[in-house]
Amino acid sequence: QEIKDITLRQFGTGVSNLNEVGQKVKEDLGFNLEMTALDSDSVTQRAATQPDSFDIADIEYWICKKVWPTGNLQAMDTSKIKNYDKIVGIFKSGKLTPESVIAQGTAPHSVGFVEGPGSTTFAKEETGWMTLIPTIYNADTLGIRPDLIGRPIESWTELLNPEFKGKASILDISSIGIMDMAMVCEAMGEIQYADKGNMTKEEIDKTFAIFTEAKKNGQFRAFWKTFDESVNLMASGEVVIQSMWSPAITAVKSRGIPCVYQPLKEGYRSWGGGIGLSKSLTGMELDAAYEYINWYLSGWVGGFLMRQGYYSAVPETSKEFMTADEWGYWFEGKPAGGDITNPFGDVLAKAGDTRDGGSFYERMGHVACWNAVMDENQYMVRKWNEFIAA
Amino acid sequence: MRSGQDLELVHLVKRYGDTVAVNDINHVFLNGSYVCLLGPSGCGKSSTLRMIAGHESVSEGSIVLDGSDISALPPAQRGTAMMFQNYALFPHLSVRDNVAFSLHMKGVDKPTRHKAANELLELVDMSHLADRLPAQLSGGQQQRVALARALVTKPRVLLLDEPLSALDPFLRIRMRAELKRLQRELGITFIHVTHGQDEALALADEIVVMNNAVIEQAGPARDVWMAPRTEFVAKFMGGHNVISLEGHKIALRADQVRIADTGLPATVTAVEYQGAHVALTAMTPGGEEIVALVPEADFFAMPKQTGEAVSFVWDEGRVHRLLA
Amino acid sequence: MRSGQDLELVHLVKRYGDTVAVNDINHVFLNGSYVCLLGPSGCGKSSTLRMIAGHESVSEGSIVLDGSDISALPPAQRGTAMMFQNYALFPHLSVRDNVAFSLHMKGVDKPTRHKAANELLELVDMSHLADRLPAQLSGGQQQRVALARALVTKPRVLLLDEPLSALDPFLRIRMRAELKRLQRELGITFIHVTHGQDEALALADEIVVMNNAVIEQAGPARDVWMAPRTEFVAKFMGGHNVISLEGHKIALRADQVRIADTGLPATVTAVEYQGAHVALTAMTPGGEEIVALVPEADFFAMPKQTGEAVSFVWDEGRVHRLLA
Amino acid sequence: MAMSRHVSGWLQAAPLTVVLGGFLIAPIIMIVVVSFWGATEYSIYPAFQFDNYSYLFGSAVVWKVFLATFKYALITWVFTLAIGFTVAYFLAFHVRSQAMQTALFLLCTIPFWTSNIIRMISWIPFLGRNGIANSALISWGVVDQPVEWLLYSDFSVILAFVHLYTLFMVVPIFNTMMRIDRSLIEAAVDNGASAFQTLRHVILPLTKPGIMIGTIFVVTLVMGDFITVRFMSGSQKANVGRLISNDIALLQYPSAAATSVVLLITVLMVIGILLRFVNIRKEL
Amino acid sequence: MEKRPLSFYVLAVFFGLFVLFLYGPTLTIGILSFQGPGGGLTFPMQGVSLHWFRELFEQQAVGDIWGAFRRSFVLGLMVMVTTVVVSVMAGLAFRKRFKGSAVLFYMAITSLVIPSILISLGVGLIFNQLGLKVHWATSGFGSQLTWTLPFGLLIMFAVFNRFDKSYEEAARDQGATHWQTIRHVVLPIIAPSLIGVALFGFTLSYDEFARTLLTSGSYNTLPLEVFGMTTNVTTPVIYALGTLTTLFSFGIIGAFMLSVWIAGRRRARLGSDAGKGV
Ligand SMILES: Nc1ncnc2c1ncn2[C@@H]1O[C@H](COP(=O)(O)OP(=O)(O)OP(=O)(O)O)[C@@H](O)[C@H]1O
Ligand SMILES: Nc1ncnc2c1ncn2[C@@H]1O[C@H](COP(=O)(O)OP(=O)(O)OP(=O)(O)O)[C@@H](O)[C@H]1O
Ligand SMILES: [Mg+2]
Ligand SMILES: [Mg+2]
Repeated sequence: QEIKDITLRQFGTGVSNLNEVGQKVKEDLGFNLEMTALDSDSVTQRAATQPDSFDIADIEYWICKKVWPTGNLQAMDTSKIKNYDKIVGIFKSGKLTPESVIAQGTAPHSVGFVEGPGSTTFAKEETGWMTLIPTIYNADTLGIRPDLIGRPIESWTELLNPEFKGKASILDISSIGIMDMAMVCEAMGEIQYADKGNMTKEEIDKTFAIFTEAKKNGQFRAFWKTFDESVNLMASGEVVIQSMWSPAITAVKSRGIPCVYQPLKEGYRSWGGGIGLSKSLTGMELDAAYEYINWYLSGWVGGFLMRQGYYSAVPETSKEFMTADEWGYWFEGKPAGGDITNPFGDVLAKAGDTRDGGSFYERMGHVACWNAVMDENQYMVRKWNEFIAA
Repeated sequence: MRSGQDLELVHLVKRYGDTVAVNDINHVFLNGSYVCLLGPSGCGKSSTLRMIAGHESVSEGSIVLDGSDISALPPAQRGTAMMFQNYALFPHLSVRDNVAFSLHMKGVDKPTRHKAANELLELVDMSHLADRLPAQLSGGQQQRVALARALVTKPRVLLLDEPLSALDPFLRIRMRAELKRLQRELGITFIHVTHGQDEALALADEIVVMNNAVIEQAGPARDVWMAPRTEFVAKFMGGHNVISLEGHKIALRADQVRIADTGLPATVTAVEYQGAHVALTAMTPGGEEIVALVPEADFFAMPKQTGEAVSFVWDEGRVHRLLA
Repeated sequence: MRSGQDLELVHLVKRYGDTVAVNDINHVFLNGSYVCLLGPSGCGKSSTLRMIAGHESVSEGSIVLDGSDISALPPAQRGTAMMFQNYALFPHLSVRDNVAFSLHMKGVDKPTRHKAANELLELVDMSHLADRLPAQLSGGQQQRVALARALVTKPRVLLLDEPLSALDPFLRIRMRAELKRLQRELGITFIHVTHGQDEALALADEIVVMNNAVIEQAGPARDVWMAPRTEFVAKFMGGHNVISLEGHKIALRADQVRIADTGLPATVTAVEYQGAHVALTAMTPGGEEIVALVPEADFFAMPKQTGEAVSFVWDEGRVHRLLA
Repeated sequence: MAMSRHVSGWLQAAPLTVVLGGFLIAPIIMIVVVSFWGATEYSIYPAFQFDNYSYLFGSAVVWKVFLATFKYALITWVFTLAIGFTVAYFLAFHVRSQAMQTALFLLCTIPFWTSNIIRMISWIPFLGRNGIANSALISWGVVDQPVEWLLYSDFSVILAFVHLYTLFMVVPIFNTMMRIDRSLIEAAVDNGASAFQTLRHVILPLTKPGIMIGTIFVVTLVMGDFITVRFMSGSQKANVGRLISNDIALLQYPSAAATSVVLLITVLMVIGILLRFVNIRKEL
Repeated sequence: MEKRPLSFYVLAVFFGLFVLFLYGPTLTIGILSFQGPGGGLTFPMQGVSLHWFRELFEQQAVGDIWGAFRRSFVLGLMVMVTTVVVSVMAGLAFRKRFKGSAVLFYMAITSLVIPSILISLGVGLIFNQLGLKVHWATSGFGSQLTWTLPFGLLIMFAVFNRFDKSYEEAARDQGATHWQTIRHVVLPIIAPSLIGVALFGFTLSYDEFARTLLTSGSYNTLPLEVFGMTTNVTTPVIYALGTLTTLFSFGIIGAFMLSVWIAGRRRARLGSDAGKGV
């Protein structure tokens, strides 16, 4: 069997599961990478229930917390990962800089390692066996339409401000949405959480009570489930303030519609994704998969993703695949020297623009919590369903 | 006898696109008479009837009843009622409700209209089945209900489009007697479309023979049968031979043709037993077909076989010269 | 004359659940004869025919053809062929392919089977339309094709279930002559189901009158008509009066009843003109109905009205005593 | 003979039986079984517990959602029936030539060939706050503020349902109407019935079977829907289908199964009642 | 031409509005799919171009439209053929009133009315528990059949309700075996309806979403892909796809009508004097 005959099947959300990557893999590595893009619920579902339908899972860390115990994925030997050392600290120790405080929620490092191959429980610190190789991550906040709001927005509380009645939105993905809710409730001073990433039943009830009330009062125009729905809601003016993902902001802006990814005083809600290997991968396919991972971390993909507003797990290598101006704008928070375009050629920023929230360290340094799967997740899910149905 | 209350067709024309279904016909239907419209398929009988009923618009001409032109009125206001070939009973309504339908439409209250319906059901002898649905009735019973329903509006003229054709021969004969009786009792005009000449003869005070969208002959049943005007009528009414004699077409009743030792020679081509008679078909040397209706006793006294030579005679007075 | 090749029904019974459609009938159909099965609706004619054809299983008894019991054989192996009431021509096949169908099923190659089909189409005079589809034919033409198709299997017995009922009266008379001619030419047995007595009389060598699932009377057409055995047969064959005379039911032909000055008194209840005759219906004081078929010339010489009193006479020799 | 009829019947029905057995009956059994199982975050485990049901019947929200499901079904039914009947009536009784009838009928069925989802989402640019409808209303001066309830509301949900499913009403009603003997209408007219009376006393009663069949389609489609409600309400409204699909999305299969069982029973009961009024096999 | 009553005009207007209502969204999509390159999913139009159609034929950022189309097409054909064969067989079976036919009939009705997502869920669960892989050509295929077969069966009921049994008797009389009767008589006569069943089966499959949702496995069918696109694609490409699929459907109907028309003409050429007597 030759390497060019190998086909690896990868699935994930539309965020990173891009056909360009597959093409580039074919060019650089010679084998085939088939991409299937799904929404995040389907991603979880497939990872947990259909281990034979994929070779590589491109999933988020909180999903990993759910999926890993099923044993559908195999741990990866870090010694085979060339750029392992250059991976940012968030994914290893949990700290961006040695002095950082570890944020609440399912922080990537807490589900990033296991004791060894075959282990189904997570290790507390680096072990040399990784569950997911980090690929992409970001710090999320609220997106707003400054033109339609016309005043500064500083706090998560604004999401429930009656001023925006019928013009607000949050996302309908429970594990992420609950964190946004928690940010809002905490900012409003209504609830003090011991750990937003691991709420008690009472905390969950209280949180939903506040949001259900708001929903019944018509605060929300719609809930969105995927990236692009949020773009459409914002671009069409149906919504002026909502939880949003960074590239969604740029997508709105690229249509010439003003949109700001508003840094808030309470900090960011962050998320991270990585790729995991199916249990069933062996032999040449497994080797090819490692090769793919090493290639992934070697910079091209990083650059590709960073030029859309995400962060790469190994920023250093990505830098080589970006112009100085791009690096300055996206990573260092500097004003753009010229037009900043995404890999598809759309102009995302004009000369002089700076990135909302500033540099990598300013943004990732203000993470208040990570998307999470909590102990009371099942309870939370039920409540979430009831909230949606209310 | 003409009266002011007759139904009159004046230069009546019906066109469907390019087809002329009824071509400029004029006729007076005497009040209280039983008229049969007779003719082959497609000659325009139904079209005529449906124009009178108001279910088909009049292309040209007018329909006058009781001195006033009714051709623009809606069906229910013409003083006519129609009985449909398949009876068109409402399948979801009981017999009584079918009969009471028009009163219901007029807003008559239930007891009153049921009473009226019962009376008519009595007339057609169907009271005992008043609560059945049409599907639970035999053909003859359905016909009576249809009749009762048509009569409940107290029409001046009852129009019947092949009312007997859905029945079996036995029932057909019984029902035609009933139709006749009813018409006599009610004294209203019946216009009955059929393509059976026996039916027309048995029922009609007046027969109107149609062909190719026009009236070929109209008159009392006996006149039409005894003196067909055209070859078509003679052949269509049946019982007639049409042969050429001295350069003219003549009609000769089959029952007037006798077998004799001398006379018109012919060769027997078919022998059909008909009960009281035997129909003997033979070919003349001129290639014309002659049918002789021989009383069966006479025939079997001297039977003939196919192929045998016979001679026919008839009384000269029986020969009837045809127009065309 | 009985021959070894006759078709025989032996204690034949047909049940559908609780209904007995055919109740223990026995009959011999003579080889080469034209037999009409006559009877009112629902009397079991079709069931009998379909059992012979093999389209309905036999509940009890057997069907013997040519000395061997065929009642368990599939339809095609019985030596019978059926012509269906609606002809059942295959709508997707041309006339020729319809006729050639059975040969096709046998695997006969195309030229051969087309040749055979053409011969039969010649016989029924349909060669010129051999390439048409059935939908493009008139009723009479369809019937001929159906006949050709049934005959292509060279059956010993041809079974016809109301073959003429779908035709209009005009055509019906023409087609029945053709059926008769064909049967004569082919010399095979025809068993023809009908409920028209005129059809049966005209066609049949032998008439089998059925009623209530049994055979009421069977015999040559003339015998049945001249000497009905039962009241039912007398009434069903038509043209007969059934009256009580000296405690017995008798049958009396309507054309034998004459009007006279003395005789059986009666009151005219209906007058039906029938062309050559007038049917005069009258009620006797005993409440019995008598129909007199009076030649029209005689009648109109001395017309009678409904309600008038008349007296009837007849030759004693014409009275025929009935069994039941 | 009788035996072979059954046997050949069975043989011919076997493929259908196999498919329905494998992909209808077995799944239903599976759902019933799983509805008693337990679930963890990511997996389900065999058990025999009533938790799923007790939660289902214990939750006020679930009751409300069932109610909402009925509400959608009922309102959609009323509209599809009114529109479907009128359209079918027009086609069957007012269009004269058969060619025209067929042409117009086909015209109605053609949109059915575009993906449901695409047809559904294409309402969004039409109904949105700045959509065509609002722009038009504002420019005509009917309103001066965009009408909010056009989109992401019960209105838009029902609009989409009506849009998607009216055809399921038109087809069977049209079919039954076409089989009404025309002479019945003439007989009614002859008996003095006005057009409306004919409609009310003759056509309507005779169209009942078609209405029932259409009702069965519409009601089951609406009750089983989960995607229209989600799209057209911007996830703001819920019906039972969404409850199930949310559970499925979150891997809560036993809970989804329990809801499914209840939904299935509900639907079958409704259909059972409707079937009492119509013999489907005869009416086709 | 006769004068129409007022109600005709009222109803005609109603019908017109209904057609507009039916077509409105399709037309909206149609128009929006011709947006200029800078256009979005909503009005106003930003120029007019074929850009998004061209885009459709190029590699998308995510997903695989043409692969999905191919799969849907193949699946549609599979479902179509199976539906025709199975429903014809079942239709034949149901004419015999065999034992258990009532049960099977109610199963088919259940299959028709069961909410689609339950099939999806149940089949998914079974495959899962049996450790089988879900795939559009196995589980997806079977799930779609539960939707197309009842329809096919109902159509077959309608067909056989009107089918004259004497055709078969005539064939038997002519010596055709059971199979020959079906092959040479029954099937050709019901063939036009079978085309209907086939078309129906294909469309229902081609459009099926809910039953395939959890049963199609790694590879999306077209509706799933479209569903994915509604959440992943923010450009009028999705409208271009909609427009294209509509045109594709038109094409199929058109081809069907054309073939019927040609067949009709071929018959008409043979001439007819039906009804003219002998
Ligand atoms: N609605 C119609 N449209 C077009 N042509 C018609 C229509 N109705 C009747 N015709 C044509 O008008 C002519 C007369 O038809 P009509 O029904 O009056 O004949 P008919 O004498 O009643 O025949 P039948 O004995 O067969 O009922 C025929 O040529 C027929 O084809
Ligand atoms: N398939 C069947 N199932 C049940 N009963 C039947 C069936 N076919 C006929 N019958 C019954 O058997 C009896 C005889 O029917 P058959 O068809 O032989 O009568 P028929 O003499 O041909 O009548 P018609 O002149 O109306 O055709 C009738 O009572 C009929 O209802
Ligand atoms: Mg007519
Ligand atoms: Mg019969």
